[in-house]
Amino acid sequence: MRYSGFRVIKEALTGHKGWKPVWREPEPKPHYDIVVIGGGGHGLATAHYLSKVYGQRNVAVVEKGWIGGGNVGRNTTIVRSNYMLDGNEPFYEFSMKLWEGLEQDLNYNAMMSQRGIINLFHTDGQRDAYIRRGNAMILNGADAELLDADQVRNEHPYLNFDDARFPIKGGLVQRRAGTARHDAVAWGFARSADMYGVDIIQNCEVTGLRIESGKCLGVETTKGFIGANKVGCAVAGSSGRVMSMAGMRLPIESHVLQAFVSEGLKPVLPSVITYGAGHFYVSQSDKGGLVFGGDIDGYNTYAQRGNLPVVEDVCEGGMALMPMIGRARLLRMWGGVMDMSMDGSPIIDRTPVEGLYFNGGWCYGGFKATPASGHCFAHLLARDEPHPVATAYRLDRFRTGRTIDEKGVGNQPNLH
Amino acid sequence: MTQSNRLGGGQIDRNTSLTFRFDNRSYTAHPGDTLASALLANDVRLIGRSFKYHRPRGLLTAGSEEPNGMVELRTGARKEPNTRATTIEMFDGLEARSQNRWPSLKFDALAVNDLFSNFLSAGFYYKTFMWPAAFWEKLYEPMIRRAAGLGSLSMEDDPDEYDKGFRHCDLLIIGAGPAGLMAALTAGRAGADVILADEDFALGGRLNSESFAVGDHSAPDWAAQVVAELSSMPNVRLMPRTTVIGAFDHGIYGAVERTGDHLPTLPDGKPRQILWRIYTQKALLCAGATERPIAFENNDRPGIMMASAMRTYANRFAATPSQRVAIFTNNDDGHRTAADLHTKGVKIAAVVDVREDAPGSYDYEVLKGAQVTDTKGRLGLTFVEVTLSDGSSRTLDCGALGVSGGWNPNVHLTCHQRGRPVWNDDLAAFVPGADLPVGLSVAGAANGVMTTYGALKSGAEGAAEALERKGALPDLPEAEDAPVKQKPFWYVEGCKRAWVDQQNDVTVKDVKLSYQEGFRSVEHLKRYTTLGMATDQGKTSNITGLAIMAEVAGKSIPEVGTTIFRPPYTPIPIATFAGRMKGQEFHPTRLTPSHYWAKERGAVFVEAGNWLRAQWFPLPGETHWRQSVDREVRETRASVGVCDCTTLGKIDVQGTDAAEFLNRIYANGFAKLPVGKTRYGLMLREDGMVMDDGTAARMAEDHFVVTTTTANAVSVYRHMEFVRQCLYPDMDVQLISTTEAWAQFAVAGPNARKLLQKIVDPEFDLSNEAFPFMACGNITVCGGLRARLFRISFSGELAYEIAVPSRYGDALMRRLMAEGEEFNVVPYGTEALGVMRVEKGHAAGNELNGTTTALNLGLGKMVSKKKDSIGSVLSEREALVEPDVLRLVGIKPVQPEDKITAGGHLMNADGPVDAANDQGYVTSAVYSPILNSNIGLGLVKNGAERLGEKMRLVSPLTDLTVEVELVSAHFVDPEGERLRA
Amino acid sequence: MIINHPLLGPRDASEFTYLGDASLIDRPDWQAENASEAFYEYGYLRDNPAGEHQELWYHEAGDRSWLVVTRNTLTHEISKVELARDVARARGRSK
Amino acid sequence: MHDLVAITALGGTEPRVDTIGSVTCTEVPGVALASVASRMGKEGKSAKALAKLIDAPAPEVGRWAGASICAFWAGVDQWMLEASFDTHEDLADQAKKALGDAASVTEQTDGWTRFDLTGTGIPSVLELLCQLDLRKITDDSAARCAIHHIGCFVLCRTSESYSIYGPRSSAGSLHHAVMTAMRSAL
Repeated sequence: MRYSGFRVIKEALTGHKGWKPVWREPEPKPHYDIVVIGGGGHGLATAHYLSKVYGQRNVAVVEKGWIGGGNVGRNTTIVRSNYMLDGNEPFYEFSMKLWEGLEQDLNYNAMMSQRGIINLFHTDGQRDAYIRRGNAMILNGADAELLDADQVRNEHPYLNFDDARFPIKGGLVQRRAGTARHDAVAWGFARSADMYGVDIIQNCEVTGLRIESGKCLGVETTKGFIGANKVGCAVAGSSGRVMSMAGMRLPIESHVLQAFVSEGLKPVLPSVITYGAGHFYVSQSDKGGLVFGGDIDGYNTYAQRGNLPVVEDVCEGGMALMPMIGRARLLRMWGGVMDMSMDGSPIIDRTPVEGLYFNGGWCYGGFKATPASGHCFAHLLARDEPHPVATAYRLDRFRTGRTIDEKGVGNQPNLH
Repeated sequence: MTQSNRLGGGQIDRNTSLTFRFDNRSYTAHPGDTLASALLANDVRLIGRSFKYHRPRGLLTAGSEEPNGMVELRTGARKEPNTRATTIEMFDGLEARSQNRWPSLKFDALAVNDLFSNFLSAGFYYKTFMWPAAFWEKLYEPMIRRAAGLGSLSMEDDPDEYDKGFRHCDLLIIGAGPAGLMAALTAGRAGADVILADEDFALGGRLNSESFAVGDHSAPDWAAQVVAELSSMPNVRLMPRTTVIGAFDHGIYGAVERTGDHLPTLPDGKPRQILWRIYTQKALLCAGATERPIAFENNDRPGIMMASAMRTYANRFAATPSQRVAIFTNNDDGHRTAADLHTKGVKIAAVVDVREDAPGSYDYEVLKGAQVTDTKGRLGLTFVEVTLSDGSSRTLDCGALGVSGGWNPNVHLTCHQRGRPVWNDDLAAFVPGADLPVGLSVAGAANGVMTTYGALKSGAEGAAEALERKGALPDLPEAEDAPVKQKPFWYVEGCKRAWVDQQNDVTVKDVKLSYQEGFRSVEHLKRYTTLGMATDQGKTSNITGLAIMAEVAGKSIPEVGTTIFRPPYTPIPIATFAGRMKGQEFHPTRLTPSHYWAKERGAVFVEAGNWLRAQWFPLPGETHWRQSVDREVRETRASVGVCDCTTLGKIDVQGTDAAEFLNRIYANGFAKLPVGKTRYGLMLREDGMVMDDGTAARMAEDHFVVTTTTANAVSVYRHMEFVRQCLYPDMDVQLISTTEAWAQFAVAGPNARKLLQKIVDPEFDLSNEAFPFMACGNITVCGGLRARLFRISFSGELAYEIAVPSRYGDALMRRLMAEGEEFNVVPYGTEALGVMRVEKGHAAGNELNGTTTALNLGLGKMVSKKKDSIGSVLSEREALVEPDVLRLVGIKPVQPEDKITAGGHLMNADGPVDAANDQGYVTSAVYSPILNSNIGLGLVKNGAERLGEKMRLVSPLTDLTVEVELVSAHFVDPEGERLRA
Repeated sequence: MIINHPLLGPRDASEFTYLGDASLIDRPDWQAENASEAFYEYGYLRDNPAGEHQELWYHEAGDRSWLVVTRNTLTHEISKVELARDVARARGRSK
Repeated sequence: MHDLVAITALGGTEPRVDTIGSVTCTEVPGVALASVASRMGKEGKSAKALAKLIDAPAPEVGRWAGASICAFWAGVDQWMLEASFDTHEDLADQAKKALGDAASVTEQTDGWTRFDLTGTGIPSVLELLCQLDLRKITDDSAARCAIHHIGCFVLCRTSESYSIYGPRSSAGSLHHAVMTAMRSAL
């Protein structure tokens, strides 16, 4: 069913009787060409691109709960391509371009809002690093602007310029960055994939990988065995759990990232803002809530909840940066389990098991990568070779030393 | 204006009158009122507008679960949007305004949305606004955003203070209703350390709202008497106005005490709120229950409220929404409201009870087996339409309707660690499940014990069990113990625009549409319709939504599931979580020993981590920082300069294995360093990247003083402790940080020795022979003050670092300045320091960026392969030793006046400028007043082999392209003759 | 969270700094034949279990002890806290 | 004798004294400090020597002991010594003499600044500053904790007298934190 303004009006006038379910509720078939484990943003995007771009229609997505229930449904919805390193920037810029055409591609309004992002800096060293990054962005075809303190003040007069412990010296801006309606992204990809015939199977938990003679033959699930020529794993925070079924240890730890939303407020923030002297980033949603977050809690966990010290740390950063939000109330806090990799960058690669492919290590930056991750994973699954913008995301880069470490903190996942 | 809806009795102080303003009209109230009760007493029913359709809204409840009655409280920088009128304790001069309406509450232009509601059904925005593509950003989205949100922020900095605090107790009791009071009494009398917290300003919970007796007292009097006894116990801490917001791991509870919200103005130095972290052995949740509504057509008009709220307003606050009210109920508790209001003299139009077997009344009409099917009244209820059991219709004139759909236990905190509530058929409600946060138990209505006597009993038992105390419980007073009689009833058949979530405008129809479109998981329902996502987090709506979903799905409610609850229990100001850590107090400020002196000299300071360091020292007449910095560099190199370098980390390493320990943590060797000598040390992370650099001075055979960079002092110390305790637990080595203990100054320049000789006591020979480059030792200065001297140089000049106990740092700096006058001594700041280190080609923070190896920095030979050291093995991975890895080089513009930029990228002299042809980047750039040129350091592919090559430095971000030449990084004194002089 | 420090008793986890899996104690022999592979695995691969996890915490705002905490990553329940130095010795580390 | 004039951690020549309500906060610069860490395998010997030096058994975990020279527990087999600056400016040297090769001794005098709180109601101030379980504090307690992100030691001398040690460079921030808590609580 195609969505349009006309359709909305027609349904409104006829009592909304014509709306159909956005996806089917199929039972699994015994065998598919490709089974994607994980009905989150990346898994559903993979299904969409597999079917729409790579012509793979005999595909299933298996999800242990309800689709979109993982990190795609519990993030701060930021979309940006302001990366610095060769391995990353082409990929994220590719993702940005997919975001820019996503609504038309999906026939679903994911409310991509290119409100811009500003990363503030407070020291000369940070400025130098942002110049390097901004230049890398431009050299890769993305957009970037450097603002000095006065220009920042002009655009964001409510920031703390007069009583700041760490004065704002400027900011790196990407105007094309912004936010998207996170749930709608999952639903849009799911709806599209479903229309192309992909079976989206909810409440179907993978309990094992059937591997014989070094080849993956399919997945054991709570709904029985499902055979597959190829199995792609896109389960974010659960990467360790699923890949251990193939006997693999990963360069990944699972950590919780908390996020927060305030009560709805009339518009106050024009863009996404990232504090450079504390753990705080924020944007305002279409509904008016301030959506904000900070650092991960820092300890290995699979529990989708965090603790008070990080809540306080984030709010301290917020108050230090923009004390005008003090009387806005924090409405809800939640946590998502992040697949924190050893260099802060993701992995999209084959595995030592034939027919088993891995997509993970997104850390807390998976949302913005959703379209490109799906596209590149689909490419890998369909063609058995990496997509040109994802060639650096190899599993063996830790062994060879070709790590992609934007923050320069090394092999300690909770520092990325 | 008179309080025309004020009743008799209640717990308000009628002897005192308070004045308040709502939407610029003045009213009166009494202490003990909330804003909500005062508005009702003054016959104000219309208080706000809903989120989406801008429907007129009044009060639904009398508590913190309120979805509708929200206002902007106070004015100016203290304006608080979205404040529930039901929780605002009245004070004199209170000022509040309605929100989400324009131009006025009564005439709201966006109420037009209500007319188009058919087009604005659940999720409609996902299906449209996509054409033409550009219109979304430019037209649709800005429109949506402008309409969104409820209240508005002042945009001014919050002027109030907030505190954080920490309390410990044996038993935290959450909620001071009948269960909580009885629990506190039980635990308090048993001698346990108890905290009793309640969100209300009056302890007593529901007891304050009821007319029945507890023991020989009225319910409120009984509560007051218990509170008095508890107040007298030193082991019991009462915390009224305190909301326990979350149950966190291991018995830690977050609680917010509103210490100042009920005051017209805060006393000096007092906080508005305190965020308490309460550490508990055990906790008992006595949070009571929340009455739930019934959905029927147009059930959202001002004047329609929960029956229990109506009772609270009448009994506790002596206020009624109208002099003529009706009740719509599915249970006996609704009748209690009717009886209480009748007693208070309010006319009961009728009690509409869905049950055929409803109890009757001699005082007013009870319509059994009847349902409310519609309501009328644009800005406030005027009458309700009722369908009687025989199918006929009837109209009831009334200004208010009390609705009672049964009670939901307040299980929220039991779910904060992902525990799931379980369905109880008798109550037709979710009650706490078995999987509770460790140490938490539940009593009273929160645990599904719905009678007053039951609550008292379960409170007493709950406390005793939590404390594992056996023996007799306190005597329980006699109290109401009527069984729950209700018929589950969620919504009136056939209703469409019947509100489920009143704030977010989610109707029965929306829930059904969600199901129709396949959003059938509870989470999908919530996200698709926004049910339960408003500021009340669905306290009065979630269960109704579930019930409707269950019905259309043909499942039972527990089969459909439940949404889980997340902290905080009620919304909490962001400022409260921040406490004092804002403004200048965001992080502690560390001052150097010469700070006060530098301030006198007019130094400009810069943040270096938490330190404030002098950045440069402007002289009169210098108008640009470069003038000061250039002068500091020139004069230091010409004669002598002094710089406070106390901020460098200093770690005392002692023990018989100290040298071997340093061998492990540094890539280069230390075992053979003689006593009295200092060595540069390169520290790697285990992944082979450079972690830090510094010096280690061997003060004795078993004693080293190690320095770290300012930025890494803390992480290097932690790393060294890791190596000591976790990797080499049997090494005899002891570590202690001494960064703060010593004021340390760099004295650099050709006259450095001469200057020092004037203050170092004469028995210490500073000659080049006696105290050569890299020497170190304990000395005395100025006539016997103990000091340390290190002959090390960051600037490339003849230089020393001298350290004295910190308290004398200020005096020593002044002395150096005085004694140095004859050499024109100059103090220099971090900028000049940075210029000189670039001139000398020393890698620093910009080069030690965590992605550089020793090889990258030109220090590859320092990584000893003859010993085990952290990072040595992984530093040899294939990609880290390839021929074209980045190498540190010097960068000079071909035209000396050309600017160069740190962060600029380096491209070959010819060929395309793009990412694929990137050759490296500039890490540091300064102006060298010695070379009269801009210079820089950079990392360039195979750079060591490319010295002399011309390249293009490009910085499209700052619109710069410069022709540069790669040169040796050692711009000044490459042979090191000066520092050995 | 609360970490029950073996010497100091229960302390708020916010006083501690987290490092990671306690396998970081088991630093390979730099002279072993497969040293580079062993260091790669030591440095980069993790069990990352959903369940009991032995992990290293440092009492930064306390006595500067490194601790090995056995904690369930699903429930956060802590079942054991030991001084890392004792664990290291028990695992055969010395000088 | 040298002729350099010391300043206090708060930058004055005289210590700062503030009284709010029932509590007085006094800056105490007249303290000499030295840390003592037992050498490997000499833990018993160093504890004994320490006991002799302070004329009391070496303090257990979380305690302090002594009189003219006090020691408080700082870590595993580690203590901090405190004594009057006027009489023990060379405290580290004295300690080294007493402990010999049984322990490593480090001069710490100016690593720290000390504020003494005296009066009634101190716990209501401290509960706004640190996470310590104040119910369990006795007059021989010494505990490390964080106050407004500053690593500190809190020593209880009597129920109406506490000492707070914080890093010298952060003296201003620590003093500000104590003052705001006193104004808030008292």
